[in-house]
Amino acid sequence: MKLITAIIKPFKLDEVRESLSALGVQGMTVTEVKGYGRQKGHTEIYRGAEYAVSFLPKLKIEVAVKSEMADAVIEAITSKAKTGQIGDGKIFVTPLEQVVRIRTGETDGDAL
Amino acid sequence: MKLITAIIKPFKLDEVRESLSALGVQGMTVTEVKGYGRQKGHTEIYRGAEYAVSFLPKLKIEVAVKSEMADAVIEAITSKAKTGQIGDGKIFVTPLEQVVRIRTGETDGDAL
Amino acid sequence: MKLITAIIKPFKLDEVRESLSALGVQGMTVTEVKGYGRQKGHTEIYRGAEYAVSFLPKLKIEVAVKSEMADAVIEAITSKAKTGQIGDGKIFVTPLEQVVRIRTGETDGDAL
Amino acid sequence: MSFSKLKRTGLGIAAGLGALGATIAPALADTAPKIDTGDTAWMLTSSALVLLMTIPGLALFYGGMVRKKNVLATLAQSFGATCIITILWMVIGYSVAFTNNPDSHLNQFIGSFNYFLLGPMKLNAVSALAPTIPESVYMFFQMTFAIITPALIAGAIADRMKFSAFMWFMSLWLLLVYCPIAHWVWGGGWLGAMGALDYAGGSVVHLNAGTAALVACLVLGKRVGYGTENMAPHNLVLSVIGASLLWVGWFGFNAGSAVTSNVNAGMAAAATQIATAAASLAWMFAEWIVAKKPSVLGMISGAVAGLVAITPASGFVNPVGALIIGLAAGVVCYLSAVWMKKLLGYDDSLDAWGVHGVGGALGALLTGVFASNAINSLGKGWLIDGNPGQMLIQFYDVAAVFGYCAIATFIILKVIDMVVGLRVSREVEVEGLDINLHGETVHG
Amino acid sequence: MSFSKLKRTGLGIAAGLGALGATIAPALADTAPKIDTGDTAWMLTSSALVLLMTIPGLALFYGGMVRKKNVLATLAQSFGATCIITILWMVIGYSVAFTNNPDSHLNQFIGSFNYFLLGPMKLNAVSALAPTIPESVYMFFQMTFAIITPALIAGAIADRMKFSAFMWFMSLWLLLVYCPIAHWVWGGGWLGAMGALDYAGGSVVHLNAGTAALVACLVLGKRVGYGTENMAPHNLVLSVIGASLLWVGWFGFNAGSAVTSNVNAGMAAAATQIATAAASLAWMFAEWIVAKKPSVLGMISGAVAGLVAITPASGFVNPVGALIIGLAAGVVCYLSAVWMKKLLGYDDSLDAWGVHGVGGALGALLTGVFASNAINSLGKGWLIDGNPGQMLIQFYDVAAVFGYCAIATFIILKVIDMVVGLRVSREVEVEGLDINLHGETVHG
Amino acid sequence: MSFSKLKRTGLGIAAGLGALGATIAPALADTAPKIDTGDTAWMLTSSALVLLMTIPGLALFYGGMVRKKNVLATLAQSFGATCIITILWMVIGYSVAFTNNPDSHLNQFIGSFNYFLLGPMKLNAVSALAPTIPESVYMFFQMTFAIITPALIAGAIADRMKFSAFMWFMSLWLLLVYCPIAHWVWGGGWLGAMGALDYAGGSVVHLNAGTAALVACLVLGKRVGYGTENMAPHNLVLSVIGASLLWVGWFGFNAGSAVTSNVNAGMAAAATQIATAAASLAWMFAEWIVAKKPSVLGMISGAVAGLVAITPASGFVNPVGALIIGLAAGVVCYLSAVWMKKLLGYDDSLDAWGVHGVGGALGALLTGVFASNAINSLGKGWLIDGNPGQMLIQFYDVAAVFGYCAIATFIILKVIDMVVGLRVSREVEVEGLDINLHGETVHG
Ligand SMILES: Nc1ncnc2c1ncn2[C@@H]1O[C@H](COP(=O)(O)OP(=O)(O)O)[C@@H](O)[C@H]1O
Ligand SMILES: Nc1ncnc2c1ncn2[C@@H]1O[C@H](COP(=O)(O)OP(=O)(O)O)[C@@H](O)[C@H]1O
Ligand SMILES: Nc1ncnc2c1ncn2[C@@H]1O[C@H](COP(=O)(O)OP(=O)(O)O)[C@@H](O)[C@H]1O
Repeated sequence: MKLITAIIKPFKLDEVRESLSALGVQGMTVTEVKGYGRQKGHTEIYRGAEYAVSFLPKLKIEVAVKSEMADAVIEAITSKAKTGQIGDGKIFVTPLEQVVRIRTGETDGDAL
Repeated sequence: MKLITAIIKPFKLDEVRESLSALGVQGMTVTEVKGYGRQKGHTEIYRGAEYAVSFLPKLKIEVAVKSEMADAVIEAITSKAKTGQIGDGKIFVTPLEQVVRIRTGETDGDAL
Repeated sequence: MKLITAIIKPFKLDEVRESLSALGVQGMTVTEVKGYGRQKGHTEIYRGAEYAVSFLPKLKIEVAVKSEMADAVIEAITSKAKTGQIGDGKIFVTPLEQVVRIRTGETDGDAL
Repeated sequence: MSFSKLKRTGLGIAAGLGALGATIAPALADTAPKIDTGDTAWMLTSSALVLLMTIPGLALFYGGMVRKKNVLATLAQSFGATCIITILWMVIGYSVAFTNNPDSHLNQFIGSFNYFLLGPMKLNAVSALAPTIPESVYMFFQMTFAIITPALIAGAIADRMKFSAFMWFMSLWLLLVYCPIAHWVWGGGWLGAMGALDYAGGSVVHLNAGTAALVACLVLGKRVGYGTENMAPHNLVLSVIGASLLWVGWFGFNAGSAVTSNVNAGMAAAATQIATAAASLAWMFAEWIVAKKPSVLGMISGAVAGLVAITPASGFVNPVGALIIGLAAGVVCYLSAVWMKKLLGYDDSLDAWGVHGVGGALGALLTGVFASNAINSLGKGWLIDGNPGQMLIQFYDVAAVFGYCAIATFIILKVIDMVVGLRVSREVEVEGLDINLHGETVHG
Repeated sequence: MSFSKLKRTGLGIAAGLGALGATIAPALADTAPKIDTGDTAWMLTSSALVLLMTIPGLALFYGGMVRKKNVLATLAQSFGATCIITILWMVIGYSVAFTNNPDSHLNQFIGSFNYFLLGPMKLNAVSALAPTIPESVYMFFQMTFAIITPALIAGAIADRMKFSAFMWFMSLWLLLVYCPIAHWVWGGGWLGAMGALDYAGGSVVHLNAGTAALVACLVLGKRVGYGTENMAPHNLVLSVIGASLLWVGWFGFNAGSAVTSNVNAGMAAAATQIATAAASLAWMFAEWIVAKKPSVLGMISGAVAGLVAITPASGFVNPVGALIIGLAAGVVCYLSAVWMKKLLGYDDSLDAWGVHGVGGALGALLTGVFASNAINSLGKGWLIDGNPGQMLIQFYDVAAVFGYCAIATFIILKVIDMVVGLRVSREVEVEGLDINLHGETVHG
Repeated sequence: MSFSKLKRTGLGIAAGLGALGATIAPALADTAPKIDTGDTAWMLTSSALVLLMTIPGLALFYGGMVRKKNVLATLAQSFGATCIITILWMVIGYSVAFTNNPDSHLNQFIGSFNYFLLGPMKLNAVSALAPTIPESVYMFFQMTFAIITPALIAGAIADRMKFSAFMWFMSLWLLLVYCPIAHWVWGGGWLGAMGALDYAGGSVVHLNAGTAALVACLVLGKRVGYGTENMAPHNLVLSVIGASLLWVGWFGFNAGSAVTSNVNAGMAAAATQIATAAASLAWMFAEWIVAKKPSVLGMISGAVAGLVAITPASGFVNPVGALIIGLAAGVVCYLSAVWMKKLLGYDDSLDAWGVHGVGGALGALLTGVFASNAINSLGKGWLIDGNPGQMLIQFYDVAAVFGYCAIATFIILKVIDMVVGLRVSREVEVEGLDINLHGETVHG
């Protein structure tokens, strides 16, 4: 199984979620994060001084999926989260050795 | 070593933490996340319109442990975090190649 | 590639970020987390009762890098985030199978 | 001078000087004024209370309803409006609205320019509209009305208007819409002379601001994501504070409109309290029945609806009249904000039209129904005093204010749009006004 | 008429009319009333200030102390109570509490029903209890007392009561507990006649609400997780705002209870300020010594304790008396909220009993100790005027209010529990009242 | 008695009793006082308004500007100062500041000790400084000034002072700096006698507090991370609420300083409103031009700067004078807070010196320029009345207050530093004051 982690622009969440549901992905976990990258941030003004706010609000989406679904999921996220402007974000794929559903104790495939 | 990531219901945190300490786990990292899954969310009312709030507050617990401890930890979390109702959450196990304790530079087992 | 995850003390963020930029790391993702470990927390007072606040505010930094850069990055984080006092945090290294830049669809090395 | 005001100040003088066992004559004959310290104390307090309604009252009521990324920009609108209007009122606004135009024909429509920079307002000056208090206090009291009226409009254009355009809009609208209309009804103009009853501003303030709000949200268009994104209030705690301060401050608004500290002020205060509570409960129960839950937003919106609807009636109706007006306001404004808005599909973001426009018109008409001679010797209503004619006058009043305001507001907005542009860019709107317009954000 | 009130209004008239160099006769003989504009200005202001105490004052004081998931529901309690009580007061509450029952025997216990819907409250009506202001103002002033008293009870049942049950509770408790007791002490009933001294509501308001709070938290039981979970206030910034507005508004409460704008009001204001500051410092230092840190929650709780304890005494004691009462209130209420509550183990969630009940009783008794003839010609206390008898009367007062309130509140709650149910389900309580009862949450 | 006050109360009496058609004689001859209910109503209201300025006004204004980890500690400073100063004022402060020293030479510098514990303040007592209201009200009104003045200093030492040291500082500074200076100017001392014009406290309150703030931030040193870390305000919503309440409350401050409810109060209110709005706009546009964006922090800081600068002038200038003073204050304080502070490099964290010190001095001097005989018969300024001599007196006034305050504050701080220590440890400062000093935090 794979754990797919995507960093996206916040206002893209709903679109991404819908496209994943369409693929049959039944769950995901979202975290508010701050991103630093090529996209440059704002300057905040305070008593005339300007402070560069280099970290921008992003959302991190984590989805655990069967290995065979990984490519489809990556494809879906990429297409939906893309605006074409700097800062669209990244997708990271890491190996997932085991999954357990707490409620039932089911594991791996059944737990997703 | 393994990195064990559990998504649980917020009010279960204390129970889980205690059971892990009992196992000799000396640390963990907790993140507030929003979860989407089978458990359906609330409807928020605003000017008569109802908005489905499909993301529910959850807590993500990350624990790095020696491989041999993984099963005990998974077992402990499962038993403590379970309510038997939809939304109890998931446990993900990923391989952990290296650990460093920043304070001392100790690595791997010693760093936990 | 590796995904390097560091738990650090919040006020160390800027130093760490600068040192990573110096290494040529062009991006990172930061999450506010609560940490439990050897460092003991505060006691909060409420109507005379004292409540131990065992979770302390920390920052989680996630950096995806080419494998060959991992050690340099770990070294940089360790040196910058260290205060020498309990609670400095940990660094976790996990394997990263694939990276995609959403904006361009570039993958792996090019996506970082 | 205004018919309705005449009566009010008439009574005011009677009570005010009555308390001093003096005669009314000297005050009218413009000799050294007979300032009543009690009336002055109440009017100073009322002025502070009405200012409190705008900052922080209205600022918080609106600020809590927008999304977090726009809260500071929303506060900046109320605060900025307060400042720019204060200056314009001192420069020429008061003069245009509340002084008599030498040309008695023109005076039907607009006051004089003699009070430019308040020149004639000397230490002992007294206005014939408020003979028992210093004119400085009356000018200040009316200023606070001139501040909140345009500021109310902001509710309709929340989350998407340029700050520069907003400041231009406030300025032009004050001078070209509010000042003339205030003169028509209160300052000696034709609507007051015709006998329109508007105790504290049902048409002058609320219908007027509400109409401008409707036009403004139509001209600006909907917010990006309207109808699809969840735009629920980001922090109703702020809105509850705001609504509460609006409620408390409104006693300066309504009871203060007696311009004296007497029985009329007392009755207006009682009517205000009763109608507000009734409207809040009416909206709450309506929503409880329809949507199954009584929302806090509904409770506070209902309270504001009641405050709006009782405003024109407050000095003319008895407690039972106030109760009925409140109940009607709660239900009608609920329907306008929840049902009519959805039906017609405009994005009156925080329901400035739905509550102030609709509630103000409703109140103006119901004043004609419930005005009672026994409460105010010159307000003869339909139901109690059998004077259906008053209804007609109230209709004229509503129609005139709506018509003039709608047209003038449309023109003003179009001109501003051409010159500076009304709306922020899509990026700015999506990312938030706070950081983009003011370079600030709320940190946690 | 109430013994204590008689004195107060007696003085009030003297000062009020004195300022007009007139005689007192005409006002008492119910001819055309002599309204004093200064007294009316102060009483209108006082009414607004006391309303400010409940919304947003009390709402924020309580709202900041609960957990974040319940903050809107807590605000809704104060706001909803304000609305429902306003209407019930106008319908019949004022009549029952502050008008004279034709049957002079019954009048010891309950007022008349003649003022149903405030029918007899005409424009120029004046109450014998407040002869220098319009009755409309007096009715409104007393309404604001009737609003905050039941609303205070919410502190004991925070986080776990159904909103529907709460609204029923407020309504029944107002009519069956507050109105009669207000009549006993202030409206012409037996406790006032007996000579009980309660200037602004130590027993009528605070002991009364506190007693009901104690009964209510016992009937409802503890919050889920009480004693194990950390239930520390989620946002003390809100509570500090609330406490500050309670403090500021309280001058309307205490100084307003002079029902005139004279020397009595001035002394009451001074006493209030001194006792409040003293109690806040006393609580702060007590906690600093015991718990090693002066908590902000302690400082504001101490201030409220001082406000409560000085309430019955404010018009009867001199500054030094106020200072001592304040110091005592800070220490005693600290012990009751921190130590006694833990000892007895009830979950008086926000210490409505611990502060208002205990502080109100303490204040009522200390009024008997420190009341000074030189401050109020009809308050003869033990210490200064050597009148130990007053202590006994104060004891009766406290016992009567506690006893009647406890029994009546218990019955009311049991009835509501049977009919609609008092408490939310465990799931709702764990997940939070905001989203479940009102369909809303605070977003960031 | 103070020259400036003499005039003010002189006028006050004229107007106050004038309204009663009585003569001034009896009031001055200390017979049974002629309390005016209107004046008393306004002064009770003014006292409540000025208290509102500190809690929650100033508390929120400052609390929103600090970092989140210090917000409760910042609120605790305003609240704690309110409590300790109230008690000290009652014990001896009022006596030292506002009573006459039997030794007429000493009286130039300090009042008597006769009012220890307010002993002589009987029910009917009246101060010669305020002959138409009870002394209890005048004592309370002046108490609210004594509270906010030291509390203002907290802005300069935010985020790094021990709470114990802060409470000591407030106490000693009140007694050793504020009370004497208040006596010099208002209580019968030499500056007032010399003819210094300070209507409501430009030098006594703002320059005084601002000077102490400058000294305090120099003695304490900079915050850890100053200049490198982003220390932008954590929640400007709180600061906007605070600034708004300061603005509203300031009418009690300035108009209340008429000590009567008459034409002077009215003019002072109008001047205050105009200057405040002008200053806010001036700061806003200055920043808009220089920094390209109008920050909300700038708008509210400008408003406070205007309030500060008009304070000494409010009862002496006409509306146009107020307008000019406001515009000047906005620009000058913008430069002092943004440019001068950076230039000189001290860490006046929330610009207590930059706004109150600089604005207070500016206002005191401009009072000499714009004071108009036509507004206040005893304020003869340079520009309108051709009296350049007044400028000199104003310079003395500013220099004397700055000099004495700077030296005395320095000594007080050094002594406290030796005895209890002024500053928290580096760890505590980095981690936050809330949890470390008060054992509390804001939870989300
Ligand atoms: N090496 C990295 N490791 C972890 N997160 C990264 C990395 N590079 C970028 N990110 C995340 O992706 C977001 C977008 O990256 P950025 O370089 O700004 O734009 P783009 O992805 O279009 O090149 C960043 O805000 C950050 O959260
Ligand atoms: N495929 C997934 N990937 C990541 N997180 C998931 C996934 N499925 C569920 N989750 C997380 O687990 C939580 C609970 O899952 P849910 O389906 O609601 O109930 P249950 O675990 O009882 O089946 C979700 O809220 C979400 O945070
Ligand atoms: N086994 C673990 N798994 C995950 N996170 C951990 C673990 N141990 C420690 N941490 C994180 O590292 C932080 C610091 O650890 P701690 O034991 O307090 O100090 P130190 O790292 O100096 O030994 C903790 O607050 C927690 O966030």
